[in-house]
Amino acid sequence: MSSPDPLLRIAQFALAFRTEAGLSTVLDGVDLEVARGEILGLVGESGCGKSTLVRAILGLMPQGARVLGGRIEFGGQNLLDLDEAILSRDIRAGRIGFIPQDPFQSFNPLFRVGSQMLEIMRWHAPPEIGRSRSAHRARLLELMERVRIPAPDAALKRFPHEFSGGQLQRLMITAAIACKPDLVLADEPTSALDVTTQQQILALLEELAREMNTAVILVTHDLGLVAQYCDRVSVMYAGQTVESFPHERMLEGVRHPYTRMLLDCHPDRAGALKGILGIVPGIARMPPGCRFGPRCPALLPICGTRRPEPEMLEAGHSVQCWAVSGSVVSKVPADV
Amino acid sequence: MHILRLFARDRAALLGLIIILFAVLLTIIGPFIVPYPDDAFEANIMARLEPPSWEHWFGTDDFGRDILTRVILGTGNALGVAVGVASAAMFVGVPLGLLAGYHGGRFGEAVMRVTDVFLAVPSLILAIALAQLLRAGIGGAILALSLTYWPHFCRNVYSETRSAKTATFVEALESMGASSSRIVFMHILPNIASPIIVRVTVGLGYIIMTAAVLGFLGIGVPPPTPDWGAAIANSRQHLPEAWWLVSFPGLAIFLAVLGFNLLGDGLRDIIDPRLRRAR
Amino acid sequence: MFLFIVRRLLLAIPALFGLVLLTFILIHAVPGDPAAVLAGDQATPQQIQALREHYGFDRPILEQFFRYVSQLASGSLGISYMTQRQISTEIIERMPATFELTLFAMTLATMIGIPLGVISAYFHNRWLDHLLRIVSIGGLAVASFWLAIMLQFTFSMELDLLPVHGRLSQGLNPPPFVTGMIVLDSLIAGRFDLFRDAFAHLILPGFALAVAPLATIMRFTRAAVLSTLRREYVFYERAVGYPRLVLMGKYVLRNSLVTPVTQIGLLLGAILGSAVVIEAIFDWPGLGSYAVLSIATADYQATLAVVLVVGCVYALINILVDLVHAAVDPRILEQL
Amino acid sequence: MSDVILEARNLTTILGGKAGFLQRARPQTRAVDDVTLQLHRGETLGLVGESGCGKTTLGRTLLGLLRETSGEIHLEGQRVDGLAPKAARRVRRAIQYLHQDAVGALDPWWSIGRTLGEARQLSGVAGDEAVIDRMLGAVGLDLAAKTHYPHQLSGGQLRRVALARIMLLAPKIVVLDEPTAGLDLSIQAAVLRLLQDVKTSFQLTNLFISHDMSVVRLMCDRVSVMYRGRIVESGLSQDIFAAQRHPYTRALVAATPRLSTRVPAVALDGDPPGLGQDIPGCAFHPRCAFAVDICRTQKPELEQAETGSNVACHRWRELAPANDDGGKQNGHVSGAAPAYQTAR
Repeated sequence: MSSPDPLLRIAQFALAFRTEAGLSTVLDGVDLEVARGEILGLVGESGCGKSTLVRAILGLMPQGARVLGGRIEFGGQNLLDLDEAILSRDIRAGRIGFIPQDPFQSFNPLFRVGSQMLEIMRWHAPPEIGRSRSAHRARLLELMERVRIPAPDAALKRFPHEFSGGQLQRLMITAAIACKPDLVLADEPTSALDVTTQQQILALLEELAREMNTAVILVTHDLGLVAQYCDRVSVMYAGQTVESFPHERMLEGVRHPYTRMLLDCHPDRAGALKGILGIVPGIARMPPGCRFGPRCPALLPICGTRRPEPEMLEAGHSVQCWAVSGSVVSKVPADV
Repeated sequence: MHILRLFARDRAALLGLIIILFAVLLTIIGPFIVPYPDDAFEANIMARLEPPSWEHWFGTDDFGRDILTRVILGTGNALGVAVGVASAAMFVGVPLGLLAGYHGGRFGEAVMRVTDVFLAVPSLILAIALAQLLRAGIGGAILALSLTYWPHFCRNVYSETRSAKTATFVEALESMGASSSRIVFMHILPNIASPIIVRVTVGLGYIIMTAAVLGFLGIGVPPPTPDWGAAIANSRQHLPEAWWLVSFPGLAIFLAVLGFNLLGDGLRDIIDPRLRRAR
Repeated sequence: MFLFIVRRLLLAIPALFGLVLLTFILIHAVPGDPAAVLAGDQATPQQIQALREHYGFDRPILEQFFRYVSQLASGSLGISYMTQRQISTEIIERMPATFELTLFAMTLATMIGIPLGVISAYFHNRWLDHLLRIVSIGGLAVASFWLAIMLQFTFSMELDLLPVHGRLSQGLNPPPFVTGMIVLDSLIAGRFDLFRDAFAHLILPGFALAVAPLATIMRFTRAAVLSTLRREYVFYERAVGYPRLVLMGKYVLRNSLVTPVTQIGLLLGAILGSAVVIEAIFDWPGLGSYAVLSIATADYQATLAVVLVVGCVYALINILVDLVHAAVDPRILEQL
Repeated sequence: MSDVILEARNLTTILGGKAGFLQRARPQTRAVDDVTLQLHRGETLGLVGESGCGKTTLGRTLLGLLRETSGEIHLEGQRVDGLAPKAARRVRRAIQYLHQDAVGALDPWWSIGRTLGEARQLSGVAGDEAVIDRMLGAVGLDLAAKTHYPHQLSGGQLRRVALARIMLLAPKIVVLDEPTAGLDLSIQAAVLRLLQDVKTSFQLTNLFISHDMSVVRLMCDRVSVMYRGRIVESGLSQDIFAAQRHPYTRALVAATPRLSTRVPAVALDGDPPGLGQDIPGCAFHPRCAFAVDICRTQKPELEQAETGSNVACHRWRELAPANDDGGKQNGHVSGAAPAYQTAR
């Protein structure tokens, strides 16, 4: 893949959930890389497994899920080898921060926001911030100033329901970066917010990430956000990564049929009302080989039998599609 | 039917269903299969206080009557009272709760204030007071229990209706011009029927328990009709010698109430909205 | 907060007034002479006549109602047919005994119910959980008066371990009146012999009364813990690396106790009802046995008095429950 | 003026505020504040704004589910305001409403066939089962769906059933409440296509309520931008997206994620106003970079700018309109050119 030693490298990661119909592979050999200080957009439609993937990095898999294979390398370790206690102590919040989708649901309603954030720092604050509670408190106040929370001292004592959605999400960002992690995972951080608030939050997150050289994985289904805020983009479909590319190539340079059709659905595009025929397959009835096959206009006989290998086109642009790698994609009509 | 398959998986609910069906069976064929049919009323002092034996599986009480017979016949009375009370309470509570819940306003407030009066006192105490005032007898006991429990049903239906009323499909129907009676009886009622059925099932068990208390206090069903509560009451003077006098009626109450509780719990999981998708 | 208490008291008054109206109607709706009904079956003609003048049953119904209400308002609950004493004094004498029994039963139910509920939630769907659920459903199905008799039969009559009835053994006189609860008063007075004896009397009735609330608290606590574990904020607290002990012991437990705590208040009211029968069985000189006595002697005035008094206590308990609920959950405060 | 099918004049709807028996009164809010608006036959008018701006309340007031506090509503030339919900719905049968929560809009205990049958019955329109079958075809559902229950169908299919149901009532105007909120791109495209086809084949007029400017740009002929219950800017879609005059509209357009522009400057600070706080003067002044004294005291009225758009801002003349280069490549997709266009 692209950079020599990436901060995070996920190789052929496969995960299965137990359903009534037995084990079904929810993540089918996923490949993903994030360099230090890079903002990666992980994009895909509902049910494509992007959220499951991000949560798997922190070892937060639902009960009865089973890792079928692959590795999640971070800081020289395979996170899949660590048990919950080690992950919780060494990795979560300390080295990998987390920003949830709906802050109202993710803050504990019965505890003051200050005490919840201090609880995180108590277990994960790096030595240079200090061990004492007052040192942690100072760090929080400094960050709250930075994310423009009015009257931070008073805010620490208030309960979650006393804040607006935008303010709460700023507190979530504060909590996520308080312990100076190397990587922050943001799981659809603004889908519960209004457009103008969303812009404030993402601009703030991008600014802080650049400043602290922290890598960010932004999980979203909004292609516009990815185009505007991310350095690189990785597209997923039905539990498979289909294409990863630098953002410059987003408008013209993408090659995978699904990526192209998805982009065409965006209202900013002229042929927006075509949509994609067929529906996303349910997790119990995954088609063999390339899972986009049944809906893909460039379907080849091989697509239905074997999964395409990831192929590096240019620097940082890899695609997993037989039609593309066999340079057959040019046959895919432009307005597919 | 899909529901039966769900039932089969929940062993506890199945057990509850079996107990209840057995009780219903006893109610129907009881009078014909009882070993000593006339013991329901006459006494025969000769066979007084005999311990359980081959002739009298459960032994005899202080009037020499066969306890097995009286327990079986008691099942019929207990179920009869419970079903009678539940249907009376629902007959009043459900429509009132439904209309008050949907229309709200002054009528809703008035209904709620009236139910507040009945709910101002623990139900058992109210039942006891009412039973005493209404001079007992089968009719008195049923009336007293119905007066005590209709507000519970009414309040349940009221809250279920109010939450169902906020559902989007109700507003959609209103905006399509559907009349309120059509919405209430053809849309809201079916949607709240399942939670109501769960409440009624558990309620039946609770009514049997309360009726037994009234029997125990002597203000329930008048003697000599067989009643579990009364049987336990007059067995007290003969303890500790005649242990069988108190155990079997008590077990009967326990099984009947357990059956309704298990059935109610099982129904709740089956009818749970999350599972309703698998209807 | 104070406004809330006043408002709730104002709300309770119409309900209690309604209760008075209900009892008045019942007395008059019953066929036959109301005076005879009130005086009870064994009453002598003179007493019936005295009652008729006292209540003025020959006067128009509305006037009778106001006399009945004004008499109640002046605190006199009428004269007990049996003891010819003011019912109100008798009730005041007997209240502490009932409180001692019900509070003891509730403490028992809470101390055992909550831990068992947490355990059965923690061992969700394993054998211990199923066992505890059977115990709790069974507990709910046991008729408390039957259990009382069976306990009395085994522990007192057969094994002679515990006293059969009453609050103190013969020959022992109660400690100086402080709370009216012998167990506490004897501790205050330092009389451990009295304490041991009183406590021995309390165990059987207390346990018989505690079984039903114990089973209910177990079910509520289990359901509360399970629903809390499914909440988004518990997921977030795992994602930011709260140590397991802190997560379960401090946060999940605190969130799960909100519903059971409010349920305990309501259960306190409900066991006032079953206390009536338990007191009768154990000759426990409380409001319950007084009510049963008045039933046996058809002394309606006494029964109605008990109903009204319990109604007032129940209303107070409900207000207390709401206050506790507001204290436990900050969001409630705003809606009051 | 062209054929105005629906008009609101100085419409105001106040929510909350009734003090229940011994309950604390909820704060009164002017959810819809003195709104004047015209809906021309055959057009799609976009009502756009962030949450709490009153767009849904306005939609439901026009529909009649909410009774307006003051102001007039004219439907096809007749006054239809001043009525309780039941009466209002009877008089305004020509307006129907498609709920945002399409799944919740169908009674889970009724089969699709019975639900549609009920709609036909309510419409009083003659015609038998065939009417229902034709309608199912019009929304792209096969007839087998009639025997299914809502929980057996996908979100997309349920959305089509909900649309078919209100179309059976033969509406002239359909209020679409956030029809694409929370949808994935591919499903959103299919839904927009469906709404487009149904509008053309049944000659409908649509009121399109949304918070997503890119969808509004794609679907609407005219747009009204709302903030805190008032219309702050309205006009033809091309004019608005080509040149925004009101500071809030600028911020809204700039904040909408685009495929083309890289990280835009943050257009707007602060949070949307909470319910109940009454803001003197122009409600936007606390967050407006151009606010001056008059903005803090006096409510601006809608004035007509030279391009035909209306704007409610004291300083709109002084501020150079912001233009939006990002949208160059987007063609306007509104089907047949609406008749009103000539009446600029």
